[in-house]
This record gives sequence, C-alpha cells and structure tokens, in this order.
Amino acid sequence: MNRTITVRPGLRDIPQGRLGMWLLIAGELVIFGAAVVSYLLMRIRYPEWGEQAQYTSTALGALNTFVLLTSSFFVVKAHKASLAKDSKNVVRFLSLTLLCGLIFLIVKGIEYSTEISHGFTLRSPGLVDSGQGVASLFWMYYYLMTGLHGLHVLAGMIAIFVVMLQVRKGKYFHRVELAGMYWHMVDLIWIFLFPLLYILK
Amino acid sequence: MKQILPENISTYGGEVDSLFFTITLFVVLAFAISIAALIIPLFRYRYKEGRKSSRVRGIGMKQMRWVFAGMLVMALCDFYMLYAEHSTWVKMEETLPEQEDFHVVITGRQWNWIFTYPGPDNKLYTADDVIVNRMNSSLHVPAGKNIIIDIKAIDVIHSVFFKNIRLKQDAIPGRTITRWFNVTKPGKYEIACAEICGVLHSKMRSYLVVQEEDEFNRFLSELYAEKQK
Amino acid sequence: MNIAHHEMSFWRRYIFSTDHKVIGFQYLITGLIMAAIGGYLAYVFRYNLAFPAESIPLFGSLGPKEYNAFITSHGAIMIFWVAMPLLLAALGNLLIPTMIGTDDMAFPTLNMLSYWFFFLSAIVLLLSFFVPSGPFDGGWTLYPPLSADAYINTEPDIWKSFMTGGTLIILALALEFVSMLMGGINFLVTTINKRAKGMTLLKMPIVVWFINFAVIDFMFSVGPIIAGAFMLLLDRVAGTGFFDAYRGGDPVLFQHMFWFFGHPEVYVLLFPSLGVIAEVISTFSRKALFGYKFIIKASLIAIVLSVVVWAHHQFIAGIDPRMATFFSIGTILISIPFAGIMLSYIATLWGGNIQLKVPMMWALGFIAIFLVGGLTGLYLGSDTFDIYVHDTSFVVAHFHYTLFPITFFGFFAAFYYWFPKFTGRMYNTVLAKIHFWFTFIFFQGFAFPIFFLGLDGQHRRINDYSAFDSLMSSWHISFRQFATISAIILILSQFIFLFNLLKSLRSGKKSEENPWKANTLEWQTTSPPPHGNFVKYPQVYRDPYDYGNPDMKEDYLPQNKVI
Amino acid sequence: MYKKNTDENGLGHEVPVPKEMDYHGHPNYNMIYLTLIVLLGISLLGDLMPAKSLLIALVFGTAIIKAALVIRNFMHLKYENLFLWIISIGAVLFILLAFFWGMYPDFPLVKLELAPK
Repeated sequence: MNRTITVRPGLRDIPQGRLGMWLLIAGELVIFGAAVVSYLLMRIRYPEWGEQAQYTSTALGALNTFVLLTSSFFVVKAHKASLAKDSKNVVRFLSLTLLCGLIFLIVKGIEYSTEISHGFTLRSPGLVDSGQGVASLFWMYYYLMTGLHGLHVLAGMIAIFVVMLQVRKGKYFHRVELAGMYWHMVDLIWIFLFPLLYILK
Repeated sequence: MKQILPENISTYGGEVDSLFFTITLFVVLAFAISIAALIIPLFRYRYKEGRKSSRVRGIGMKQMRWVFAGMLVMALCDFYMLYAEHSTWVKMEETLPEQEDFHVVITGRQWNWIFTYPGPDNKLYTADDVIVNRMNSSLHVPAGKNIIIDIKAIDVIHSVFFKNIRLKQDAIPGRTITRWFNVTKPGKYEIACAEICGVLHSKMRSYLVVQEEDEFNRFLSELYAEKQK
Repeated sequence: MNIAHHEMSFWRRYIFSTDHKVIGFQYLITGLIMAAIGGYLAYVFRYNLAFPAESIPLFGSLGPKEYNAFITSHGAIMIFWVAMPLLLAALGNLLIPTMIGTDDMAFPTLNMLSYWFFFLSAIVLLLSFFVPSGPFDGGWTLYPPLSADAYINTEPDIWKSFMTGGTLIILALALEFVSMLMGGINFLVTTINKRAKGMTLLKMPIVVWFINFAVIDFMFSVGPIIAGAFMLLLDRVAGTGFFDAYRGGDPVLFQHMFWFFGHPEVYVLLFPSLGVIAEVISTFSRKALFGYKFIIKASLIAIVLSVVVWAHHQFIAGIDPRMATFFSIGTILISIPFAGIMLSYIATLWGGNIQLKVPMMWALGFIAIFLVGGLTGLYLGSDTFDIYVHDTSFVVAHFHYTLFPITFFGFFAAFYYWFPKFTGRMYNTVLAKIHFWFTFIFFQGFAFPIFFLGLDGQHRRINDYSAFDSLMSSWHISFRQFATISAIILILSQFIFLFNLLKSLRSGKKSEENPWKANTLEWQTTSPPPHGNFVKYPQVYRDPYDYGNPDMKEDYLPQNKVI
Repeated sequence: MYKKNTDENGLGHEVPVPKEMDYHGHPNYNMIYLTLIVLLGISLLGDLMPAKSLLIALVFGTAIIKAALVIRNFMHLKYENLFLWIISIGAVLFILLAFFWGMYPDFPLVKLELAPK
C-alpha cells in the first residue's frame, strides 16, 4: 500500500507568485485589522452602539456570508480544475464566483439603500442633530469597513475576470490560484466583519 | 551663557533636573568610550600594503565579549535611569497630591489660553466660575500650594508648557487631563503652546503669575468684583 | 550585452523600463530632486527663524501660515520622498538583484508600477504648493482635528476640500505607501526566491538582510496609518467625524495609528543605511564583519521591539500614564540591541587594515553622528524627562542627529561606494572628500546648538519667538543665527556633490570592475553591469566577508571564486 | 530546479525556475464547505444564548474556526512552509494584538465629554 508523506516545502520552493500573494495578503490583513481594532475599542467604549446595530439586517448579512463562502468554494473548485488544465471547467467555476460576487454587491447595495433611507448615512446628520453623535460614529465605521471591503470585492472580481479571460485562451493556469487566494482573503475579512457589524446587537 | 536648563520654580522640577544630569553622565560616558573605540583603530590599524587583517569574526562568547560587555553596561545604565526616574513620573503624572489647595481649568483655543477660576464658593464647574478669555492673559496661582489643573481644548490639540515648572501636557478636545504642580518662587513666567495649532501658534503665549497668598487672595477678590460688574 | 535590448525604444528603455537598475536610478533621481526641494524649504524657514524681520533672498517674505506649511512639507518630503526612495527603493532596486546574483526583480512589471505610483505621489504632493489654500500647514504628523477640519466641516464640498493641501498630502502619502508596499513585496520575494545557486540565507551580504528587514518592518506597521489616512480623508472630504471628539471620535486614535507606523518608519530608514555602513566598513577594514549572525539576531529583536514602543511619541499626549511607563521601558530597551550592532561595527575596525577612502569616511562619519543621535534618544525615551523636552528644539536636534546621518551619510556612503559599479566611472576623490568634511562639520554647526536651545525650553514650530522674552536673549538669537548659517553652508556644500556627480558622469575616468577589491557578487561583473547583470550566473561558495584569508595571495576572496 | 538556458550569444545561463504549479495536496473541499455553512448556521443561533458573553464567545468562536478552515484548506496554508505561517498569521496577529493592547487603556477606559457642536 502506498502511503503519501507530506513534506513541508523549503523556503525557496514556494513559487514566487504565491509568495508575493501571501505577502500582499498579510499587508492587507494588517490594514483591515487596524480598522477592526479601532472599531472594537470604540465598540467597547460605547455600549450604546448595540442599539444602532439593530438597524443592520442580519438576514441580508447572513445571506452575504453564505454567498461569499459559496464563492470561495467555487474558487477552489476552479483551482482544482486549473491543475488539470481543464480550461472549460475553470471558466465555469470562475464565472460562478463572479456571479456570487455580483450577488454580494447587489445585496450590499440593497442594504445600503435601506439604511440610507432610514437616515443612516456616512454623516448621519439626523442622528447628530438629535444629539446622538456617538451613534453616528457607528455608521461611519460601518460604512468605512463595509465600503473598504466592497472595494476589495470589486478588485477581486476584476482580478478573477482578467484571469478568466487568460485561462480561456489556455494561458496562465497558475494565476487561478493566485486570484483565488486574494478572493479567499476577501471572504476571510467578511467572516469577521459579519459578527462585528451584524450579529452583535 | 547661563546655565543649561532654565530656572526651576516647582517642587518636583529639581528631580527632573537631576535626572537630566544623570542621563548626561551616561551619555557622555558612552559617547566618549565609543568615539575612542572608533578613532583609536583608525591610527593603530592604518592600511599597510600586504598586511593581512585578523580573522576574528565575532563567533562565540569569547570573541564577542567586548560587545556583550558594552551591551551590559548600556543595559545597566538604562535600568538605573528607569529606576531613578520612575518615582518622579509617578509623582508628576500618575498621582495627584492628597491635599488639594487650588483647582483651576486651563482650556486651549485658537489662539489663547482660557483660565477658569472657581467662584466664591471655591468649587469649579458651577455657575459662578470666573472665566478669563483673552490673549496674553495670565494665570495667577498662590505660591507654595498644591495646584491642580484641568487641561482641556476646544478646537484643536494644544499643549500647555510651563518650562520653569518642567511640566508640559497636551490639551485634547473632548478630554480633561488633570495634572498638578506646586510652585515656590513668586514671579512672572511664560506659558507657551508647544503643539502646532494653526497660524498664530507662535503668538499663543500667556503668563504664569505666582503670588504670595495674601496677594493672590487680593487678586481673586478683584476678579470676583470685576465679574459682578 | 543583450542584443535584443538595443531594439527597445527610448521610452521602453529609460522611462517605462522594467529593468531594476533603471528603476533604481529613477528612484534615485526623483529622490535627489525632492531633496533639493526639501533643502530649499529648509533654507527658507531657517533663514526666517534667524532673521525674522528680513526678506529672504531667493524667496521674499514668509508669513506664519507659509512658515507652518514649509516646516510641514520639509518634514514630509525629507522622510517620505527623500529617505524612503533613496534608502529603501533605490538601494533595494540596485543592490538586491546584483548582490544575490540574479538578473532582475521577481516581478519587473510590478516594480515599474511601484515607481510610477511613487512618481504620482510626488506630483500630488508638489501639486499642493499650487492650490489656493497652499500646502498643508499642520505639522507632518497630520494630527487631527487640525488636519481634519472636522470642527468647521458642516456641509462639505467634495471638490473644494479635495483641492486643499491637507487632502493632497494625505492622498500623496497613501500613494507612497502603496508604492513602497508593492516595491517591498518585490524585494522580499526576490530575496527569498531568486538567490544565486549556493547563496544560502547566511551567505547574503548584510545589506540585503537589512533592506528586507526594513521591508518587513514597513509592511507590518503600515496598516494602521493606511486605515488612519483613509479615515482622515473621509473626515476631510465627506464630513465624517472619526477624529471629531464631539461626535465620539477621538483625536488620540489617529496619533496611535500614526505613530504605530511612525516609529517603525525610523527603523525602515535606519536598516538600509546600517547595512550600507556594514558593507563599507568591512570592505575598507579588509576584515570580516564582526558578529554577522549576532547583528542579524539583534536586528530581529529590534524589529519586534520597534512595533511595541510607538507611544513614546505620545508621552504627554494624554495617554494612560501607566502605559507610558511600559513604553518608556521598551524604548530604552531598544538601545541595547542597537548598542550591540554599533559596537560590532566598531569591533570590525579593530585588527583590520583600514583604508580611509571616501565611502569609509562617510561610514565613520555616520557612526560618529549617529552615536550622538542614538544616545540623546535616552533623554527622550525616559518618560519623565520627555515631559520637559517634548516638542522643543531638543527633539528637532535629536532627530536631525539620527535622520540626517541615516538619510545622507548612509546614502552618500552608498553613493560613493557603488557609483563606480553602476555608472562605470570614477568620481573626483578630492572633491568627494571636501564634500564630506563640509557636510560633517557644518552639520554639527547646524544641529548641535539646537540641543541647547531646546534644553532652555525653546519650543518648536514657531516662526517668530518675539512673543517670548525668555527666548529672545542675545545668546538665543546668536545660537539660532549660527545654526542657520551652518545650515545654509551645509546646503550649499551639496553643490560640490552635484558638480562632482555631473562631471564624473560626463568625463570621469573609467572605473575597474572591482575598484575596492570587494567580495560581494555585484563587484564580480562588469561596471556597469549588463542588462541581466551577469553574463554567466554566479555560483556562490562562501560568505561575503572573506577578507585577509591567509591561504590566498590577495587579501580578498570573492564569493563566487573557485579555489 | 535549475534549468539550462542559452541566449543568442550562446552563453549558458543557469536560471532558477520556480515551479509555478502547486505541490500541495487537496483536502476534501465539499466537506469543508459543508462545515463552513453549518458553522454559519450555528453563529446565527446567537439569539438563543442566555448571556451576552456566551453570544460573543459563540459568534467569535465560530468566526475563528471558519477563518482557520478557509486559511488552512482553501488557501492551502496547511501545506506551506513555516515562513508563510509566521508572516501571514504570526506576524499579523502579533501586530494586531500589540496595537489593541497598546491602545486599550486610552479608549474604553476614557470617557469623552461630548459637547454639542
């Protein structure tokens, strides 16, 4: 019976694309992490933010989490197909990923529009005028973090789209994994934003 | 030229000054040794054609001993300094004196300091507080008393700097930071703003007027009378 | 030489080049141009400080707002647009591939992109000199609320608030960080992945280690300031209140975000410079670098410590006093690894065979000046004494005693060391030595008096001390004038460098392949290196500091030489 | 992994060529995806929790498990060199903890005076 033994690769065996992507991810995580850390400190400082969090829609947030997790799943499927140089399947899975990204952005748009219609905007002048300046700070952080995350979703979608076009021509199969890693990072950030902004009330 | 640090008038300022001389001792010592170690080899090991340098590479404790000795001396100096300064830090920043003789609010705004004295009821943050808000005004305090200051800012960050007391504290919008001092020598001293706060930052100057107690009480009653009018 | 390369158009070859050497030169030239601008600003406000009432030659009269704007721009330019490109980007680009024996960076296109982001950031910064409100005037630390405008910003006009100095400087900083992040990832990947055959990690020259340490320190500390810059930008253009105390935001938050990056940033600049000094000292002592592994370990400790001591810039900023004690301890502890590194450098000299050539003079000058800068850090690291000297000229003198040798002595040591290699020409040694002595002496004349002004309680960022009688005595005035005159001579003496540079580029005599008889790989190829750096990729057999080997006839032994 | 290249001049170059395709194994992605969805479901059950602290523990516990699953399996960190662990998880966590810890006393413990504008 054959037994496979996993051996950790040496430092120089890491392909440079993947190494670069990991470093980029580490850098991005620190940027988001810093925003999350400052949000957390403020959240501990102002318990009244829980009331504001009531207005975020857990259902839509959960839907978005589900969509992103599913898209991550499609990405690894695409990656697996890319190893077999199966460009048809890669394109299929990557377009499913793009679809998920699009759904995510649409749901986000619906959320934003309902929140804005309730008067919770970047500045929330209504809250400030009624003396709830602290509450308006919650919405600033909400828009800051979801907005930054949304930009990353967009960037990831563009990257995946470009890679998809390249793979369709039968080139650069290894880039599927790189774009996929970036996409997983976007997913990863959302995994933490979801409880922070939606579940905890 | 006069002495290096300006005149000290506070009770704890002397400790800061002696800390300065302690650190200076370490710094001069470390600098002298390092510079000597830097310059001596330049003469001793000047280039000679054909001579080979030594093969010492700093491997192992034996070769590294001078480096480690230097680091150890550095560490000892560091820890002595931290030990020496800590009680002063606790006294100046972490604690307030048990007996509170006079309490006053200093508020920074662009570009002057606002001084709020307690009214006749001797309590701050009540309706009868006297507010002095004009440029070049002065803060009057009694000599030999523990004076508590609440430091605030209205618009941007300022930093109240009493150089003769050796006290400096940023004034941050939204926060009240409480510090204290006890000045012994009557006179008129400068208060500066040490944090850049806009165009007229350089003109943001007030005076600290230290007075004997009876003189200070006379000042306060004049202030109250002025407010009545 | 690679034949295919000759067919590239001028644009592809020199402007949008992906060759690491061309990109390195682009960074170098941009950095030097920005240094000229920063130096000019320094001249203007120093002149104003010494002779307040007089009109400034080559400028005119300087108001308080312009004075604030000029000190702000001087600080930002010198750190982010001079020291960063010269030390990190230019040195990294030129040295990493040549020293580890490879043809180019791991991602050449990304490398080109990172330069153009940097270029764009410099343009955006310079643009702020031409907008109606003038360049930003709230100090290079960008402390809100002064920088946030939150207290007047009720109905923001996005376009109007975009075209202000404050917004532009934040944008420029953000672009610069992005550029340096891209460049930094490139450096790390290149070093890890593209080393020549046989070049193990512990056979790399120390400067390659140090540039990568700088990149790691940068990469992991820059996150908070990017997030903070984003928040500040929103505060300015969209009227949010992340740093508006009256809406629950906190100005101190930005200070933390800024200094969490701002303190490691000093080490980001210091490490490449220290690496250059190590190379130069080892080569001209004809002796192995003392304690190579120890230096690497000590710098790793310094990196870890560097990210947990940032709040020593905020001792008096209203942070919790108990935390300040901790940060003070951490700060003072950093002096120990750096003392070890400096002592190792000095120990390298002992038992060597010292050639006092031009790069060596700069390296020794660096150590001498940096010692003063490092040791005066003890005054500021001690939280109690920092209460008194914080925001006084003492701080100004201290960081000029650290950042000036880091930026300029480190850069000039590198410049005079590698100039023959990368241009293929030799400079005029006499002029270079005159340049060194002028810079060394007049730097002392400029910065040393400021220590005493600071100790006497002269607070900084003041255009006119006339409001403070205690700072207007005759010795104060004469010290300020002395410092200013020295600074002006210091700036003027850089024209010697410029003249030497241009003359050597035009008509310097051809340099040999290995004029200093050094061991590292970049000296083992032609001067200048061809496109692709090496005709035959080198195989490395030994560590880079094998000087004075008794078995050899010569006193040096290149890394790739087969015995 | 050294490949022999020659250029037009016929000079030999030895260029290290990193492997572009992957060297790692593949976990059972379907199972992991299922686990992730189940965890998402569990984290939504927070309303049933009797105490706030339990809710926080549940929510962040599931989030951390989810993140670990994604990083280890989808991003294949489980098969990677230790260096990548240190740089992407170790260093990032260290930085964020240091940042949080250094700022903690200055925000939750300090109450601001919120004056009307």
